[in-house]
Amino acid sequence: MIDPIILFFLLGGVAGLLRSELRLPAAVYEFVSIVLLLSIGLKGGVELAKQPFSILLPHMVAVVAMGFLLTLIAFPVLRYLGRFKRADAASIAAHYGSVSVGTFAVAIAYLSSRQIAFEDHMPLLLVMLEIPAILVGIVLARGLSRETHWRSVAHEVFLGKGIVLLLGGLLIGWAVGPNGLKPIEPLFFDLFKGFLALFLLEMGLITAKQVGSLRRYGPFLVAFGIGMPLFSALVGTGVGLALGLSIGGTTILATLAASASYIAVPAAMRISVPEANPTLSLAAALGITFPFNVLLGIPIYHALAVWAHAFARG
Amino acid sequence: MIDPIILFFLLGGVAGLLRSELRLPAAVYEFVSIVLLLSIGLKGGVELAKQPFSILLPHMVAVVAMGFLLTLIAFPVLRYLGRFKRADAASIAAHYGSVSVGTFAVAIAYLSSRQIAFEDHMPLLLVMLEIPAILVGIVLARGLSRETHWRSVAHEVFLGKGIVLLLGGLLIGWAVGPNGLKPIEPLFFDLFKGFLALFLLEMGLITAKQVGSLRRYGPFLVAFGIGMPLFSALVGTGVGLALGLSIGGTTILATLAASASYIAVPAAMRISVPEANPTLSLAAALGITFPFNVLLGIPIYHALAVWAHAFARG
Amino acid sequence: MIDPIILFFLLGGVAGLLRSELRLPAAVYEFVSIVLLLSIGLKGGVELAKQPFSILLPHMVAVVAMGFLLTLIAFPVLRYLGRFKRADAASIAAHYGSVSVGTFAVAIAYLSSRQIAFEDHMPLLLVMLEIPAILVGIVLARGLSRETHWRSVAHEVFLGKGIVLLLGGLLIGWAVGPNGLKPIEPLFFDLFKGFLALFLLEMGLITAKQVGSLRRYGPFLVAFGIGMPLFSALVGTGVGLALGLSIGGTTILATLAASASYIAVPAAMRISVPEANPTLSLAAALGITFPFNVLLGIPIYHALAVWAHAFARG
Amino acid sequence: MHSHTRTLLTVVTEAVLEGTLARDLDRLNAHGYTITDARGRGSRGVRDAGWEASGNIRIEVVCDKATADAIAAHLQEHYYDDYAMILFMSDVAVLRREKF
Amino acid sequence: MHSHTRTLLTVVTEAVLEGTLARDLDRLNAHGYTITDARGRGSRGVRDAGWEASGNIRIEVVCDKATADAIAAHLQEHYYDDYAMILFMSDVAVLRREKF
Amino acid sequence: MHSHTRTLLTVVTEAVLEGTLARDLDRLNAHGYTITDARGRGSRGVRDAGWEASGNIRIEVVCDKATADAIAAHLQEHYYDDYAMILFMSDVAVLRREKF
Ligand SMILES: Nc1ncnc2c1ncn2[C@@H]1O[C@H](COP(=O)(O)O)[C@@H](O)[C@H]1O
Ligand SMILES: Nc1ncnc2c1ncn2[C@@H]1O[C@H](COP(=O)(O)O)[C@@H](O)[C@H]1O
Ligand SMILES: Nc1ncnc2c1ncn2[C@@H]1O[C@H](COP(=O)(O)O)[C@@H](O)[C@H]1O
Ligand code: NA
Ligand code: NA
Ligand code: NA
Repeated sequence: MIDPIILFFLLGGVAGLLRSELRLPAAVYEFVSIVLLLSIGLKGGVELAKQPFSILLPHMVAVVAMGFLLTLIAFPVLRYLGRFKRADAASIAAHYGSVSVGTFAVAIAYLSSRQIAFEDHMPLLLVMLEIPAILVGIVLARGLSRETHWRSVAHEVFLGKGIVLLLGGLLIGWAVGPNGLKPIEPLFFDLFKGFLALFLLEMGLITAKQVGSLRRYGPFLVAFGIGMPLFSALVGTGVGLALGLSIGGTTILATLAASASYIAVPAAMRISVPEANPTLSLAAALGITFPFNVLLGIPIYHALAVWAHAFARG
Repeated sequence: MIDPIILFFLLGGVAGLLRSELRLPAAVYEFVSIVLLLSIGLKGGVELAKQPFSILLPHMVAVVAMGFLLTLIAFPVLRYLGRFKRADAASIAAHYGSVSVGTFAVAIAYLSSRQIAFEDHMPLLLVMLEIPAILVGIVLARGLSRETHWRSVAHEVFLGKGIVLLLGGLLIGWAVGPNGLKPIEPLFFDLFKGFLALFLLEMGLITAKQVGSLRRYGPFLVAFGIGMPLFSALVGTGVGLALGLSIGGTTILATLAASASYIAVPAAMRISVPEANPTLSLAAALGITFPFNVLLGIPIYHALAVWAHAFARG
Repeated sequence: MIDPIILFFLLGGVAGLLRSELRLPAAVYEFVSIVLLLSIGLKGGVELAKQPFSILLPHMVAVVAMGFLLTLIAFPVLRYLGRFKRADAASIAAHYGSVSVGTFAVAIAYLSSRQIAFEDHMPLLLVMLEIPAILVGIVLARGLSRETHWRSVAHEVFLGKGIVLLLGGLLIGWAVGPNGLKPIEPLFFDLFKGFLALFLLEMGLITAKQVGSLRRYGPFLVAFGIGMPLFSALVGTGVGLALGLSIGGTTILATLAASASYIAVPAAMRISVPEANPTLSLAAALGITFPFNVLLGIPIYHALAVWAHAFARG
Repeated sequence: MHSHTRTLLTVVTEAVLEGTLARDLDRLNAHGYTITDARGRGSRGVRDAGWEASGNIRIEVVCDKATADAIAAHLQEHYYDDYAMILFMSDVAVLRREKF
Repeated sequence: MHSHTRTLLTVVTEAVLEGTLARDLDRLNAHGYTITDARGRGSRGVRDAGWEASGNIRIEVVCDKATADAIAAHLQEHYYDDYAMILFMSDVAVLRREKF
Repeated sequence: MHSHTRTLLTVVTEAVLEGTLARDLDRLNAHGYTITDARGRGSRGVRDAGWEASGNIRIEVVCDKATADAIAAHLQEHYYDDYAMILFMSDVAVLRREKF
């Protein structure tokens, strides 16, 4: 059975392609994404308390390493196969080395509507994976030059809306525990999927607008927008297995690896690598990879996780 | 017992008349109406699946015919009795031949708080009834001239926010069925009446602003704004009986007939019949007919339906 | 156990101090505060019906008198001890003689999460206490001069957003009773704490911005911003005892007395006493008193109420 | 095309004044005005529109020079001292002078 | 700095026209435009942006005089009678003339 | 009324630059600025403010000619190549010159 939230995404996409006048006011988009970010953080934080830090640490380290790795792999592909300018290749690579919270939310919804369990510290890994790619991307574009204002890069990266809300939610959830959250559950938990539906409606509208750019930048970007997530999902699955994650956890880690950022990274790159053309990375991340992951990728990564676990167990 | 949502409407109206500084930001108004439109569509779609198309089709045809008819009746009344200019008469007629989603929502709330059942494909009829009046209105204003850009009219009409969300909701509800909607119920179903209350609060504020225009355009508009819905409700009741609708369904069909559009039609008329004065139709639809229907009309149409059913049964 | 909503306030405060780019769009802030104001009103209204007016009246009178008194006490302190200009002293005094709805909401949340009962007409007292301080403040700044446009002052005060929504909610709740409110409970009651969390997140961000002004205006303002609420809470506790309120009710009355307005009064003062510097009063009310009350004050006032009741009884 | 010269008066001030200024403009014979929400920085610090009390509005009035001067004088007299406010004027060409 | 003179055309009109006008501007060779949401009062009464039907937009186009005149003439012919609309022009200095 | 001539510099650019430009303006001795949210079209395509990455802002600075030139030069040097941005200037009359 198809998830209704996916249909909201398609509704937005179709409306956008038909040039409907439908659009969510920017304030509504922000409201919905603020609530989603907090929800994800809170949900993760509640469970964080149950896990000893000694288990979390290796996971965090592994995920950061994966973020570095994926960015470093994507860069030469874009630079030499795709013949992009250095700044553009670095910026697109950073988008794909980082993560998309929207895709993460869809993966969570996918698993929970199928009653598949997953590790509860996934939101923490989401946060960890968001940042390294940005740093790598800047270094790839700039070299380790003195001129980079690392202080302001750090400010941009760590104090962006997304990280503050995710981390804030994590900490609050961790501090008050499941009972403490009870009174705010109706807004942050019960409405989660409804808000996700609205969010995806808007994402469909935004995605539809990328089609024009895609046509201009041609087939390589399309191929990269599908090939890169498939490759990253393999890496993510491998890391998941190595860390001993459950099938659900492995699916989510593969999804995280496969997803491409369209909030934190674009903002950071715009400030730190302004000579990169933002249209390229958004066309790929939003126009190709986001819909691919949401419509096809997540089920594929799930199948992959099932298969890999069966294989690993023998 | 009076419905609280009606009191929200009155609160808005009183605050508006007293020139309170209270107002909902435009983004909030849009948010609330997007959720309401989707809710209505989803709720209708879920039940649509249960009905064979062979039953739906005659209802849809009958309702479209009713939309044409009501517009064609309203026009000469406005043109010759009301002495309005041709464009104005055509535009106002189109408003009254179409429907108001807000009024529909209040009727639904009215019936469900009284546990009166109604046919579940009503939202489909709502969508069907929204459009024909617009086409008739344009033809009445213009004649069947070559100059009318029917392509852009069609675009305006079928891809307007209201239709896209209602139809989109219908399709999604139809595709996923009641179980599929469970996870998004808290936002779209549980909050429905609350959002309707906020919506009516704003409608009260908007209605209050129409009073000035009404004073200017005088008693004919007021009389029309009450007489026309009463007449249309009779037609709607008749059609409901003829289609074999339940008491609840008849009440809603009468309400639909009686209601006057203030979203889809004004936007379409503004583009397609710009020489029509929008103040006239909004003053009538919002300043008179909306409050009349919400406060008095719906109970009257309900009584009418009860009486007509008793009468019909013998 | 710490309340999660308090942590949202701290999250906002920390994000603000670190100059995070996080901010709630103005429309979202308005949406959240509209829902909160209506919720408080509705909740109070439901219970109002149960109380005979003969009991309410003395409470209302006492609270209005307290509002006058607190403003009149604050003024000379600010004028002669703080050496503020007359207009500034009058304006700040008015802020402290009035109330903060946000603080009230936190106090309610505090008590209900501890299952401490309180009188249900507290929202009515909140409304009563909002207004007198404004009038006193204007007279203190102006004298009883002919030039004051009392008509427009009254308009500003009684038709401001806050009063209209609180009073409107009270009346609607009172008119329809608890059963009538059932259908709108999910929005207005179930989501109350969630919305309060978002509201406090934004309040934290706003509070953080006051720090600069505070540094400029120095230690007297800081001392006043803590000393005045402590003193007012004593007065409030006394009035609560005298009126025979429960421990919960006394706590809330003390909190009301201790809280300083940052919505209704600033707007009214800006129009009626424009020569007062709004930065001063906002820095004190938002930068000091709001966080003080929310973080420390409410527990203190609760302890005070417990102690006073024990003392009074024995 | 035949055009006429009028004065464009632009005022940036606190959002709280919107109602009052709308009434003032009416009384001072402005035939119309246009308002947009704004934020900014000036001698009274940053006004960032984060919430009610800290928003600015930007008002434009197209009118003849005399009206613009009268409005400017009125604003300067009544609001300049107590409110965050700036105003500036420039000449603009309009098509239908009777509208302004 | 070397600067060039261009014309700034400002139009305030009903929000419902946004799509139509964007297409018109394209066809009339405007190299770009900027839109902000607005509210206001004019000969057609108060337009307060409270909801869909009552919002204004404020459009700015920087272009050469001929283009500005053409746009103004077009707007005047097609929309002035039926829509709430004002327009005015002024000279502005721009740095890179090829952009406009 | 006694008035003085100053320069009004208007910049339309990507919303993501707001913080950076605010700091730049401060450093370049602008006494103030006013910002409104905007959308538009230009050489870098449509920017429709539908979400974070696609919004524009419209910044106005009233200042003396030298400051305006300095700001324009700074913007042209640092941002013109990499960001969607236009700027234009005009003369305006202000009342209290010390504010600008
Ligand atoms: N030099 C300036 N250029 C453009 N806008 C300004 C300037 N100075 C002040 N403003 C605007 O006018 C508002 C009030 O200014 P002020 O009274 O100087 O605080 C500020 O919040 C800005 O939005
Ligand atoms: N004299 C004016 N100065 C500034 N804006 C105006 C003026 N007249 C009209 N407007 C704006 O243009 C819109 C349409 O004007 P009108 O067609 O006269 O109703 C109004 O809603 C105002 O926003
Ligand atoms: N000719 C123009 N007139 C008015 N605004 C323009 C013009 N060209 C560009 N803009 C605005 O400036 C932004 C950036 O322009 P550009 O760098 O040309 O893409 C656009 O998104 C428009 O909002
Ligand atoms: Na990734
Ligand atoms: Na109708
Ligand atoms: Na107080």
